[in-house]
Parts: sequence; C-alpha cells; structure tokens
Amino acid sequence: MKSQPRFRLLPMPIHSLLLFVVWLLLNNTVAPGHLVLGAFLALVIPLLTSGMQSPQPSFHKPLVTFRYALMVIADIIVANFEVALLVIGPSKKLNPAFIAVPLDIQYELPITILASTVSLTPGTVSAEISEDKQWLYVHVLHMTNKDELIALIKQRYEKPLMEIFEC
Amino acid sequence: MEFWIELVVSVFLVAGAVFVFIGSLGLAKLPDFYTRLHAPTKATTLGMGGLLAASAILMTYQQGHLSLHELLITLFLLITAPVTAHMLAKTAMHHKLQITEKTVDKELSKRARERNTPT
Amino acid sequence: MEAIYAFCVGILTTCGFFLVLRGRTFTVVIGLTLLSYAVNLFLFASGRLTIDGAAVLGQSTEYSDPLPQALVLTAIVIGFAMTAFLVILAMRSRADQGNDHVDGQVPTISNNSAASNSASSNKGNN
Amino acid sequence: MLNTAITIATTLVCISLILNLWRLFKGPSRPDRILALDTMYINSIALIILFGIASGTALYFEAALLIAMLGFVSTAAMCKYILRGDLIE
Amino acid sequence: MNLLWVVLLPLIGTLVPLLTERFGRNVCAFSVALLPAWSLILVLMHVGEIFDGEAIRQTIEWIPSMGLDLSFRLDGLSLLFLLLILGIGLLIILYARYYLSDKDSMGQFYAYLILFMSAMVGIVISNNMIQLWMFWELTSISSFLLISFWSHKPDARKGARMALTVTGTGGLALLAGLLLLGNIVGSYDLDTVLASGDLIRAHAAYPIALVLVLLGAFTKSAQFPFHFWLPHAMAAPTPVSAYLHSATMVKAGIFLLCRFYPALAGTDLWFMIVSLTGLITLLLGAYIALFKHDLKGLLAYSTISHLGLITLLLGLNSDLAAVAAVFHIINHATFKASLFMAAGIIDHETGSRDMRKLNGLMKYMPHTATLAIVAALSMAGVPLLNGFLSKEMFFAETLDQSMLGSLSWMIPLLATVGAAFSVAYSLRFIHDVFFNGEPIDLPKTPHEPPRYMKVPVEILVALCLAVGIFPAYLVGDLLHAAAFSVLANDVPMHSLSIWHGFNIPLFMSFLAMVGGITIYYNRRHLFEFQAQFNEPDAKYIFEGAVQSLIKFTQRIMATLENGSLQRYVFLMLLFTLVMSAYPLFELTQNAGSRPQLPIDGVAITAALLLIISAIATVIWHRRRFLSLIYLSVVGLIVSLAFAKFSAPDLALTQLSVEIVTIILLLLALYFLPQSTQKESSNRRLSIDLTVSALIGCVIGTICFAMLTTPLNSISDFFIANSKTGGGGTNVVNVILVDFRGFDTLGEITVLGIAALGIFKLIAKMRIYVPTRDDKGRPWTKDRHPLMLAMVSQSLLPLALLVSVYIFLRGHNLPGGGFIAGLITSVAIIQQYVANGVLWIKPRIKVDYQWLIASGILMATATGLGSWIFDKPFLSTWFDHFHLPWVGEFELASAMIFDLGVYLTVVGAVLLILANLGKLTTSERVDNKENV
Amino acid sequence: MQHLPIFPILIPMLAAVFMLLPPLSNSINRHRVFAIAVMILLIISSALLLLTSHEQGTQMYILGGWQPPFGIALIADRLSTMMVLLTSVLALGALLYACAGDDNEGMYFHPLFMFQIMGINGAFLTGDIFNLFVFFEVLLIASYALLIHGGGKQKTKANVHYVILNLVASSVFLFALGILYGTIGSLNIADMASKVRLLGDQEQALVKSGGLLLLVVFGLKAAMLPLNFWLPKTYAVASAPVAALFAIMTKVGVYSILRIHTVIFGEDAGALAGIAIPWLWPLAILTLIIGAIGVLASPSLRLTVANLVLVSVGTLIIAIAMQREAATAAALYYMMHTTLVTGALFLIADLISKQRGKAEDRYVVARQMTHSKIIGITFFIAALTVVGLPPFSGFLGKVLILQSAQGLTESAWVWSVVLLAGVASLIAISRAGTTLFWRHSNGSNDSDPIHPLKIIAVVLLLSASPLLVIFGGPVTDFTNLAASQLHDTTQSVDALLIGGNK
Ligand code: NA
Ligand code: NA
Repeated sequence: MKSQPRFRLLPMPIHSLLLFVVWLLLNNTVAPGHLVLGAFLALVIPLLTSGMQSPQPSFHKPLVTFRYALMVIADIIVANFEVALLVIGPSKKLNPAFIAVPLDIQYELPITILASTVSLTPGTVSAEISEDKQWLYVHVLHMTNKDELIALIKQRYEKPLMEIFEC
Repeated sequence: MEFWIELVVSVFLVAGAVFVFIGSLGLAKLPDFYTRLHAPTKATTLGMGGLLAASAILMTYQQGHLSLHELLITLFLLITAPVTAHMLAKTAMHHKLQITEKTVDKELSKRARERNTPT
Repeated sequence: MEAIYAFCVGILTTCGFFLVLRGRTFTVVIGLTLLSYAVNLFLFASGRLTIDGAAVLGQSTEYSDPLPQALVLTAIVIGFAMTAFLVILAMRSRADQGNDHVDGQVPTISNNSAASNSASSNKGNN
Repeated sequence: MLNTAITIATTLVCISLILNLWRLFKGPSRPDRILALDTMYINSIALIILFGIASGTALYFEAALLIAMLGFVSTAAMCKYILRGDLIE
Repeated sequence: MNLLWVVLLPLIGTLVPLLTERFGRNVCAFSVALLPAWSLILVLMHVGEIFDGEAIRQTIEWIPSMGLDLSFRLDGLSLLFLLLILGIGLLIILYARYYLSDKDSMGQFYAYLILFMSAMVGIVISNNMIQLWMFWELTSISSFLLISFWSHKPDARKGARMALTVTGTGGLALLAGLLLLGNIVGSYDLDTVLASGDLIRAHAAYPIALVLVLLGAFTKSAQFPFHFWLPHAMAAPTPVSAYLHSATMVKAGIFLLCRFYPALAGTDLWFMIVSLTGLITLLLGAYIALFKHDLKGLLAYSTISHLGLITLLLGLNSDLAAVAAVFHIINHATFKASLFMAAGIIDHETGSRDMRKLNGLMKYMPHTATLAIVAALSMAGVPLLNGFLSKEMFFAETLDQSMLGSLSWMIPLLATVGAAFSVAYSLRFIHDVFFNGEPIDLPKTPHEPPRYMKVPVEILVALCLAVGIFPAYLVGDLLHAAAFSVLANDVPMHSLSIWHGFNIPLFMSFLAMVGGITIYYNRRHLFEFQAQFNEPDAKYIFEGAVQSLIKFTQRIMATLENGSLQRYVFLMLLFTLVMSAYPLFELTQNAGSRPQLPIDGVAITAALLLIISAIATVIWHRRRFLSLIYLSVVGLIVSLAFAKFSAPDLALTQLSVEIVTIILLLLALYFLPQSTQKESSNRRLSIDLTVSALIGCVIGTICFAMLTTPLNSISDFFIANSKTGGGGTNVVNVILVDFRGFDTLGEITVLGIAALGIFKLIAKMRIYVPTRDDKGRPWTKDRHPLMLAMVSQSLLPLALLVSVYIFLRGHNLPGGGFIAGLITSVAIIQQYVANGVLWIKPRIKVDYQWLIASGILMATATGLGSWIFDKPFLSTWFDHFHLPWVGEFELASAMIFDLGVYLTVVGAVLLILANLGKLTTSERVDNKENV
Repeated sequence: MQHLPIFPILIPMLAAVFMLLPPLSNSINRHRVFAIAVMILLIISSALLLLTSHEQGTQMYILGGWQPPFGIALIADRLSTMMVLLTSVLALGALLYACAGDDNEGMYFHPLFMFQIMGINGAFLTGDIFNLFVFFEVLLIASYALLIHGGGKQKTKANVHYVILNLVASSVFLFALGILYGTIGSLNIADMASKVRLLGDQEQALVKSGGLLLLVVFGLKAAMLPLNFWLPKTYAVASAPVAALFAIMTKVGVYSILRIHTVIFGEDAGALAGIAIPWLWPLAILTLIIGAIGVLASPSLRLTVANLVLVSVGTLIIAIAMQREAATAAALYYMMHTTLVTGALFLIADLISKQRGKAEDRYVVARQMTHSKIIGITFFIAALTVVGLPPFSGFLGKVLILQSAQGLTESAWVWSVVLLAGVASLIAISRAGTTLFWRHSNGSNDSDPIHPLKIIAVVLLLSASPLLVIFGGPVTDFTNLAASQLHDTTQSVDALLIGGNK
C-alpha cells in the first residue's frame, strides 16, 4: 500500500468510472449533455471526497474483477434458490452452524468485499471479523460439511480477491 | 404489448415477488435470529432483482429506450445487504441471543462476540 | 378509499395526542412525530386524493393538487426543525434536572409501588 | 396477463409486509425487530416498484432508490445504537 | 387669561427644588415658593371678575376623539379652593423649611409637595371630567409619595399604601362614574355636564353614576366607611398632614361633591347617601378623636368628623346648607392647618406627640400655646372665631330639613351630640397639652420654635379671628361667589354676622359647649368604658385583608397554574376539541358529492400496518427503542401513502426526514432513560385516551368530509403557469422555489435557526454518559465495525452523486434542493457513525454555521437579484440555452435559490447531528462558546 | 422605495445571516455595533413604511410578481405597519439592554434576536395565511432558542413547556389551514374573505371548525385562557432583554385574532360572521381575571409583570370581542402602550434583581439597592403606566377601552373587570414597590454599577409612556384610521385583490 500524494486529478479512478456510469444509469440516457455533466461529476466528486476515504490497495486485473463479479452474481442466484427451498421446507431439517474461516488477505477493503460476498452467497452470513483480521466468523444456515465450506470460501472467493488486489 | 415481453415481465415479476415473499416467510418462521437473518438479506436481493428486472424491461419497452436505472437499486442493495446482515449479527451476538439447539459450534459465537481468534 | 384515509388520519391524531399527554419528554416527542404524520396527511388531503394523477406536467391529464403538496413539504421541514429542537431540549432538560419528566421533576405518585418503581428505575438510569 | 402478474406480485408483497409486521410484533429480541424493519424497507421498495410498473411511470424510481439508501442508514444506526449506545463517537 | 399657567407653573415648579436643593435650605424654600406664588398672583388678578359672577374658561384641543381636551374653568368655587391650596401651600412651604431636619432630602420633599399642589390646582380648575380625573389620581399618587416620605418607617409605608389603595380604588370608581356621566350627557365637558342636571337625574343610570362618583368622593374625603386610611396617613411629616388634611387632599372629595352638586344633588338618593354618610362620619370621628393620645391622631379624627359635617351639609339638598358647607370648608382649612402646624411644632420641639407625656407646655412655649389654643377654640366653635359661625349655620340647617320624615328631629340632635364631642376633644387638646401639670419623659426639653416657623400659624390664627369677627367683610364675596358656583344659580339670602339673636342654633351651641365640658370632665369614665374595647387598628386589618387576599389568590394560582405541562396540554386539547367539534353539529352529512376512489388491497394492507404500528407505538411508549421502531414503520407507510396518491416529492421528503429524525432520536435516546415505569393512573389514561380519541374522531370526520367535497381552488393557476411562468414542469417544486418561494425562504430560516438553537443547547450541556445499556451490558468494544466503515466510505461518492441528481432534476421532476441536502447530510452523518468524530475532524473542514448562513444568504440574494430588474423580491428568471455538443439546457434563478436551500439543509442537519455526536468526545462545542 | 414593505423582514434576516459569517461572526463587539446600527435602520424604514402607508394608502408587495391570490403578498396597512414599528422600537430597547452584557451569556444572541424580529415582522406583514404559519414558526423557533439564552435549570424547564405547547399548537394550526384550504381553496387572506360567504352549508360548517381552531393557535400565542398558564413562568425566567422582546409576542397572537377574525370572519362573512366572538367574550374576561389574580399572587416582580401581560391580553381581547371600530382603535392604542411598558418593566425587574443579591426581585427583605434612585424613578413611572394611573399612557388606554364599551350589553362586565383588575394591579404594584425599594436589611452593598446602556434602554422604552399621552391626539387619530381601515373589509379586500402594487 502506497501512501497517496496530497492532490491528484483522479484520486479514485475506479470510483470516477463508477460514478460516470451511475450518472448515466440514473438519468437513463447517453445524451451528450449528460455525458459531459457525468464526466464533470465523476471528476469533481472524487476530488471532494477523496479525503473521506481510508487509503486502500488499488484494483488490478479488471478482467479477473469482471469474472469475479459475474461468478458472484451467479452464485447469488443459486444461493437464493437454495435458501428459498430451505426456508419453505421444515425448519427441523435445518442444520445451522458457526464456522471460523482463516483469512489470508489482510487489507480492509478486500476483507470487506470477501465478507460481503460470503454474505451474499450460499446460505452464509459473515457475522464477525476478528480483531486481528485473521478470522472471518460465518453463520451457516444449513451446513453439510464444515471443511468443504471453508475451503470453498477460500478457494472460490478469497483467492481471486487476493489476485485482484495483489496482496 | 408483445406477448413475449409481457410474459417475460410477468415471470420476472412473479418470481421476484415470490422471493420477496419467501424472505419474509423465512423471517417469520425460522427458529432463531441467526437463521432468520439469512432469509431476508438473501431472498430480498434476488426478489428485488427480479422485480427491478421486470421494471427495467417494461420501462425500456414502454419508453422506447434502454432503462437500466433499476440496476442502481440492485447495486445498492447488493452493497448494503451484507453490511446490514453483519451489523445485525453483531447486535445479536452482543445481546447473546439464544441460538437454536441444533447449531454446530455454538461456542464460536462467543469467540466471535469478543472478536477473538477461534481458539 | 377516502374513508380508510380519514380513519388513518384519525388514528394517528389520537395516538399522537395521547402520547403528547404523557409525562416524559421523549414520549412527547414520539407523540408529536405521530401527530405531524397526521397533520401532514390531513393537510395533504385538503387537495383531495388522486391516484395516478400527474405530479409533473405532461405525465397525465389528471393532476393532483400541487399546492397542498408544497405546503406539506414546508410543514415537514419545519416540523423536523421543531422536533430536532425539542429532542435536544429534552436531553438538555435531562442534563439539567436529572430526569426527563416534562415538569423537570418526577411527581410522587399515590400508588406506592409505582412510585418506588419509578424512583428505582430512575436511579438505575442515572 | 401482466395485470394478473402485478396483482399476484402485489398480493405477495403485501403479505410479506404483514409477515414482517408479525415478526416485529413477535420479536423477541431487538435485533429481530430491527431485522423485521429492515425487511420492511426492502419490501416497500418492491411495493413502489410494482406501483411504478402498474401506473407505467418512472417517477417513483427515486423513492425506491432513496429507501434503499436510507433504509440501510437507518438499520446501521439502530445496530450501532444497540452495540455502542453512542451513534457518533 | 391663560389658565393653563395656573396649573403649569406649579407643575414646572416640581423640578425647581430638585435643582436648587444644593444651594441651601433657604434658597431652596424660597425658590420653591416662587412659582406657586406667581400662580396665586395670576389667580388673584381675576378675583374681581369672579366676584362679579363670571367664570373664566380656556380650552386647548388635545385628544378630541376621546373627548379629552385641556379645558380649564375658573369660577367662585375654583377660586376659593385655589386660594386655600396655594395660600396654605405657601405657608406650608415656609413652615416645612424649619420642620425638615438635615437628614431629610428637602428637594425631594418639596418636589412631592409641589407636585401634589399642582394636582390639587388641576382638580379645581378642570373643566373636563377626564382631565379632572387625571389630576384626581395624581393627588393620590403624590400623596402616596408624601405620606411615605420617611419610607424607612414601616408605618409610613403601610399608611401610604393604604391611602393609595383606598383613594386609588375610589378613583377608579370615580372614573367609571365620570365616564357614565359623560355617556349620559354625551360630553365630558364640565360646563355641559353641570348644565344637564335634569337629564342626568332622570337617566336610568343615574343611581349607578351617583354611587360611583360618591365612592370617589368619600374615599378621598375619608368618609365612613373609608375613613380608616386617614389616621394612618399621619405617618407623614407634619407639614404634609397639615396640608393634606386641612386644605387639600381630603377636601378634594368635598370639592367633588360641590362641583357636581348642580348635576347630581337634589334627589332623595343623594340625600340618603350623602347626609347619612356625613352624619355617621361626623359622630364617629368626633367620638374617636377624644380617645386619641396621639396629638396628630386626635386632629386626624377631628378632620374626619369635620369632613363629615361638611358632607352632611351638602347632603341636605338645601341651598343654604350648601352655603354653610362652603363656609365651613374655609374655616376648617384655616383652623385645622394651624392646629396641625402647632402640633408639628410641639412634636418638633419636644420629640413627642403623646398627650400622656405632653403636659403644661404653656410654660415652655407660651407663644405657640396661645396660637394653638385659639385655633382649637375655633375648632370647638367658640364665638368670635370662625368655627363658631359656620357651626351656627350648620345647626340652623340641620333644623331646617324634613327629608327623614318624622325622624327628622334626630339630625339636629345628633349634630349637637357631635358638636359636644368636638368641644370635648378640643378641650382635651388645650388642657391636656398646655396645662395639666408638668411634661413626662420628653426626649427634648421643650422650647419655642424658630421665629419663622410660627409665622404661618400666626397668619392662619389671625385669619380665624378676623373671619370670626368680620365675616361678611372678609369672606362674604368669596363665599358668595363660591356658593354661586356650587348652586349654579342665585345664592339664597344668608347673613354672615356674629350675632343672630337668641335662637335655637345658639341654644344648640350652648348645649354642645356644656355637653363638651361635661364629657371632658368625666373623661376618665369614658376612657375606662372605651378601654374595654380592643380598638381595631385599621392598619393591621387592612394589611391582614391584603395579606389574606394575596394568600387567597396564591391558592387559586397554585391550583390553576400548578406547573404541570400535562394539565396545560390537556386544557389545550380540550379547547381544541370544543372548537373543532361543535361546528360539526351543523354538518348535515359526512360524505359530500365528490366521487370516492375504490378501495384496493394495498391500501388495506398499508392502512393495517399504519394503524397497528401507530397503536403499537402508543402501547409500548414506555419501552422507547421499541416505540421508535414502530414509529419508523408508521413513517415508512406515510411515505408510501404519499407515493400512492401521486405525490412523489412528498414521499421523498418524508422518507429522508424520517431517517434523519430516527437518527436524531437514537442519538438522543442514548442519553435518556430507555424505559420508564407506568406513571399515569388508569383513570388518567382513560381520560386522556377519551379526549385524544374524540379529537381523532373529529379530525377524521373533518378529513372525510373534506375529501368527499368538491374543491374549487387556486391550484389550476399553478399548473397552467408552472412551465410558462416558472420554467419547470414539477409544479410542486416550482411552487416551492417560485410561486411561494417566500415560504421556502422562511422554512430554511427556521431550519437554520433551529440548528443555531440546538448548538446553543448543546454548548452548555453537561450530561451523564451511560457506560452500559439499559440491561447492564457493557458496550461492545468495536467502535467502528470494519465493514460498516469500508462500505460507508465507498458509498459516500455515490450518495453525493445521487444528491446532485436529485438536486438538478428537482425543477422538472420530483426532487429538489431540500431532499438533495438531506441525502448529502445523511451520507456525511453515515461517515460520522461509521468512522467517528476524530476520523472526520481533519477531513471535513467546513464550518456548518457558515454553510447555513451562506445558504440562506444565497437564497435571499437570488430574491434580491430581481431588484436589479426592478421586479419584486423573489421574481424568478429562467431561459433555455443551446450549446453545441451538450444540447439544450435550462438555466433558472430558482436553481440558485434551491442551492441556497441545499446548503442550508446540509449545514443545519450537520450542525445538529455532528455536534450532538460530539457531546461525548473531546471535540465538544464548549470550546467554541462565547464567540 | 417600492420595496419598502419587505424591508422589515429582509433587514433583520440579512443582518442575522451576516452576523453568522465572517468578519462579524467572531466578535461580540462587532455584533453589538452592527446590531444596533441595523436596528436603527429598521426603525427608520419601519417609520417610513408607516408614513407611506398612512399617506398613500395600503402598500401591497407582491412577492415574485405573482398576483394575489396566487402568490404571496405582503400587506402594509396602518395596522400592520404600526405593529412593525412598535416591534422595532421595543427591539431597540431590548437590544441596547442586551448589549450591556446579557448578550454574551450564551451564543448567537444577536443573530437569533434578529431572526426573532424577522419572524414577528413577517407575521404582521404577510397577507397569506400559510405564510403566516411560516413566520409564526420563524418567530417561535427563534424564541425557543432565545428563551434558553443565559442557561440555567429554570429556563430549560420553562422552555420544555413552552416548546411542547407551541408544537401542539402548530399542529393545530396546520389542521386549521388544511380545513381552510380544503374548503375555500385559497390561502390569501383577502381572497379567503371574498370567497368565504359564497360557500355551501357543508363547507361553511367545516370552515367554522377551521376558523375556531385558529383561535386555539392564536389564543396560545396571545396566552388567552385556557392557554395562558405557561406564560408567567416562561416570561419570568427568560433573560431580561428576551423577556422584554417577548412583550410583543403575545401581541402577535392578539394581532392575528384581530386580523383573521375581522377580515375573514368579519361582518361580511354571512353565516360565518363573528364566529369567534361568543367564545372571545368569556375567555377574554376570564383571562383578565386570572391575570389580575396572578398579579396579586406573584411573589416576585418578574412574575407580576408576566401576569400583567395576561391582564393586558385579556383587555385587548375584550376590545376585539366588542367588534367595533372604536374598540379596535382603543385596543391599538392600548397595544402600543402595554407592549412598551411591559418591555420596560421586564428590564427594570432585571435591574432590580441584579442589585438585591440572592433575593433578586422577590418581595422579601433584602439589602438595599445601590442605585435605587434611578431605578426607583423608572420603576415608579412604569408602575403608574402599567396600573393605568395618570399622567402616563396607561390611563388613556384604559379610558379609551372603557369608553368604547359604552352601550354594549356586556359593558357592565367590561367596566367592572377592567377596573377591578386596575385595583388589583394597584395593590400588587404598590406592595411590590414599597417592598423592593423601601424594605431593606442592613446587608453589605456591593452590587456592580449599572451599565449606562441599560438605563438608556429603559428610558427609551419608558419614554413612550409620556409621549403617547402628550401626542395622544395624533396617535388616537392614527389608531382610529387604522381601525376603520381594518373594519372596512369590502374596501380592503377589493383593494388587495385588484389593486396591485399601488
Ligand atoms: Na458520540
Ligand atoms: Na397631657
């Protein structure tokens, strides 16, 4: 993690891009006026808010990022169906559990993204992150195999994240 | 309106609504807080996704240009739902809420509560 | 629909006024908030109810009365300012008087058990 | 067909809201109630979206977006309140 | 002649002593006398005309719409009183020069005295009833100051207060009476009123007006039963007593009777009230005077008695009696003033006024004693002195009346009895003080006073003698002129001579003399007899009455104003209920003719949620957090309702305000009790519930009636002009920033002020910070949960973008500066919640106070901008532009206005919430206190 | 000068805003100088406005250029401009007093003070009923904040009552506005007046409800029974300059009753004419009685004065209830007099209490005041004025009101109650004065010297008392004209709706 210089024209390029897209989405248009305005806002708002961000490792590998996002979305859909069935079914069949997932990534943003992903996907909710950021506590709605699950989380989500953030 | 658009929209609508409903149903019927926590935070994401997709398709069709701003709401929900769940889980552990008997490794919640390592 | 609407306004008014009549600042704040909902709905109703009416020009042929909406907007903002002031005043009152009774002192209640209860709870909260 | 779908969807969402209220009533714990409220916020978004679809207008999109944003803030604040008492410290 | 000067000169003279006090006592006294003397000269210059039966008038317009003009009239009666007031006043000035000690503030004393004199002068030359009343009250006020001159003495304070209360109250009655008279006559002009006697006496309101006027006169003249204040007014320095109780204050009441004689007298009612009051007062005063050990006390009661005598005369409804009354006014003034002054000299030189100690002063101060004895003899009605003459006329008049029918004989009899007591107390005054052995335990060794202190007494006593011997020559014309004014027609034949031959009045005088001497010689028995009665002290009774009045009022107030807010709110709700409900009885049917909307399932669900949550909020109001959650549900449903009924702007606003409110309430709840025990009794709860429910029913009914009644409103104008005139398609927003922008300006001002006020509240707050929650659990150690912090930070730019979006579209689509401001504020507050104050502090360096101010300023400046184009405040401007690439866009001044709104909202919300949050941190606002 | 009518609102508003911004924001001395200068400017422009409206007829200021009844219009007629000028004069007195040091006992005194004046002036000038609500809220929120100025438990406690009651009243106000708009369909007061008589029976019943609900709102501001109980303690605990300024606050309520119930529900309102009058009579008389009882019962000067405010409110509402021009004119005269003198009395009470150690202004024996002479003179004049004794303005006001009651069936009530209240005041005030100034212990005497500004402030306010008497002729001429202008509803309504900015 590098310490950031005091002023940069594009302090948060990813944010800027995101903002630009969001602006167009908000206005539901690609009219030239909004392109200009969107670009302007995408420049100005990060300038205003860059101070309000804790320094984070930067994104790399946009492709991996994209693939990761698609995978998560797919997982969300699947997870939802699973959970839906579990919910409809008799509660007695449920096999809830707490597990602790050891973490290899350390920086805050990646951990947050990992925890979020875990929460969004297979019957799991990130309940807590240990103070030393070494452990992610997860509540599982219906656990079949603990080690498999931990391995899945680490393999399927943590690894690509480490790749993306290069840590 | 073309039939297939109406069909797709209708399917998305009903599917979304069903997920919304299941989420709320889970909230109502699941045995303890931690299990209840799963239902809405997940089901609603997909449920909302369905409804918003229906809306996006319909609006695009009706207004004649691409309407994707519903995506924003989905995006928002995707970003915030895990945090909400996390915060709620924290409160639950803080209040030492009763955990349903069958839960594996109940003791882990105490470690989590203190934000300690598992052992 | 109008009947349901009016009924809800009536209920909110009742609840709001009932809570305003209670003896603790926080409860009064809650009551006033409920009351302001009632007021806003009522004021809104002065423009009559319209479903699918246009709020914006060119969206529909039937318009909902915009003036009461503007009035309610103003009322909401002012109500917020007032509520905020009262909330902080309630805190200040608690800080100054040591309790959160609207009269600055907890009245002694004829019912002995209630009195001792409230006294002890008060102590507990301090 | 679309109208039927909207009716079904609306009915389901309404039932969901009532279920949420039931959970809010039942509790038993504060987190349960906050969770119920949070779900209510989200179900309200659903209701508004459905309403927008039914009336064919995009005017209610912002309301839905706002609920999504503010519902989160509200839930987070309530949790923080339970955890720390002090929201801002 | 400028009559104004007659009163204005002494009035100006009020200031003289204050200015000349520093130049020494002689200069002061001399300068003080100048202006009244001048005034007296002015008056004297017109004696001739007055004696010829003329009256001099002058009117200066003042407040015509209320019938109050400066209006003066100098006639015989005024002249008589002016001579007394100014003449005796001058003597008093001289006397007081020697009476006052070095410790007394002479300037102050003279100022009060001259003020009083002016007021008296004003009364007697007023020709307008309201003006007369003004001066009347002024005498009450200035006499209050004079009586309380020695304010360190409790007696003086109490006596003054009593005098003021009694005469002041009488004054108010008089005012009512005068206004009533004015109403009857149609004018407040005295000339007119006095000429309308028949009209007045025939009017239905005459009895009321009469009683009210008499109340004024009797309180002032210390007539029974209002006589009690006068003796206690003796706490005043003696010159004051001499002045007030001989020639002026108490005579004001008599003057009033004389003045209104033509308008009010002549009826049975007048006779009954006035003569009987006079008679009782005459007897009572004379009787009590005998038993007073205090020299001034004796004189005070004697004054009461003599005033009774004059009143009795005026009440007899006989012209001759009125003449006698006027004559006695003169005589009483001269001998009583000299007696008071003599008493003052005695007090001054011996240090005591107690007749049980004062004995044999003839030896020590023969000169003074002689003067006093002559004056006292005049008071007793001894021949060759003026007192004899008027008493003789008095006796004659008591014989010459038949108003009491067969009981008329009682009046002369009782008059003789009174006169006998009068002789007795005069004798006591003479014998007990100047003879009767040696003085006992006097604080000072008695000796003659300074030369000039006796001069006023000498002059007055000389007058007593002179008038007593040459009455017709000295006062015949004056008496005639005065009586002429009183009677307002020809004065009947009367003879002013010492000797009228042996007749019944002379016999009555003789009887009174003998009786008086007998009474005095047998005084021991009488004193013993009187000693069995515990003499009530009016002072204590009065004070007691006032005290119990105050206690009583305090009890009432303690019951009514018990400091319970719940009571006040309840009263208000009750009032609200009555005001709103009772017109509804006129409402014939609830549902109007407007077609109603169909009911749908969503509405029922929402209503159900709303109602249940609202009721739950109430039921669990003592479990506050729970109550708050239910409240959020209600707010949510209300927002949904707005959305449903085609009001998206409202829905957005309600939602954002709702969340900010919840955050605020959570912030506050941390410092407040989390729950309370049940405090209200079930009875109380059910009463409250009943009233609330009734109001709820009324409001609901009105709401329903309103919703179902067709409305023809001004809104069509807004819809029609929104685009063309206001440049926006969101009519609600155009109303807010344009049609009714002034409301919005006020609204953001309210928000700004609230923020300032809250900051002010927080600045001095010392509040208990709980370390555990309500169940005793310690707070978790994780102050800023990682995920929350991260996500909140990431969402900030997004949220800001959304607020820009909401802001920009506001003019044409739902949104606007207010909602955008709230979104921004919430986003920033979220950072406070997630990351903490210390984290934010170096990152946001905006002064929220400035933000508020510049927001309001910006909105106002937009409004002011229209002045440049010579348009009224808040006139808006907008136009459409076309830029290559960008396309068509609109610019409107309303947007700058809305930006002002935005800034104010952000500033206010953050000032409130952020500082509230800082309460528990080291960043408290106290450091900023006292700018 | 076409913008003159809005000056009384904009001047204090901008002044307040500027005081929150640099370079003024950080120096109390700059605040003081600026505030006094602004206040003098405000008096000048208010006086100009009054003269303009007096000589050239009612001035209407149409905000945004939107013709009534659609936009908001300010109405500067004789009545409103008189009230505005009265406010400014009172405010200058209070401000001068505050500048002697009270303003520095907490934050934001001067901005809040200005905002308060803005709100009051706005309420007087606006011709739009919703805008009236907004300005009510402006003046209320400013008064909430000012009430706690100086700190202390008592203020907090009184403020809680004050705020809650007013919040409830604001809700009632909105209910009333909802009803009125929902039936009449307009917010412009003149337009409402012209439409109200054309309504059907159904709507009229609703309008009546709305109109009477307004009585609750205005009644609370005016402190009319049964909404009066909050006032004495609230006013008594407020810091002196604030209490002095509050002397005008009850008059805002009285003014609103006068305005709304004479214009909208005046003689021309058909079935709705005078709907409030049957209520006003008993309530006003009882207010006066309660006030008088309170005056007698008060244990301290500030409470006495606060209760005297109630007496004046009762008197004023009685005059309104008479519904005749002469009574209104009398009320206007009385209003000027009572506002300024009660303002002065609050200041004097503060002077007294600062000199008497712990006894403050309570009627108990205490150490002697150091500066009893100057305070005594001012107190004496104020006392005479407030009791209604000549030669000061109180008696004229009282006589005018008594005169105007002549010939009414209620006149016996009016006369006896007004006069008896006078007696009660006389008893109470003479007791107060003799105790405060003449009964003293021999304790040490170390009070600080009085700041000359304080004396100037008191004298400024008190000077109104003799001036109102000396210039009684022109003043009553003015109030008569103002009253006839107010009562001539048809003419004023037409002028306001059609006339435009003339
Ligand atoms: Na904090
Ligand atoms: Na003796």
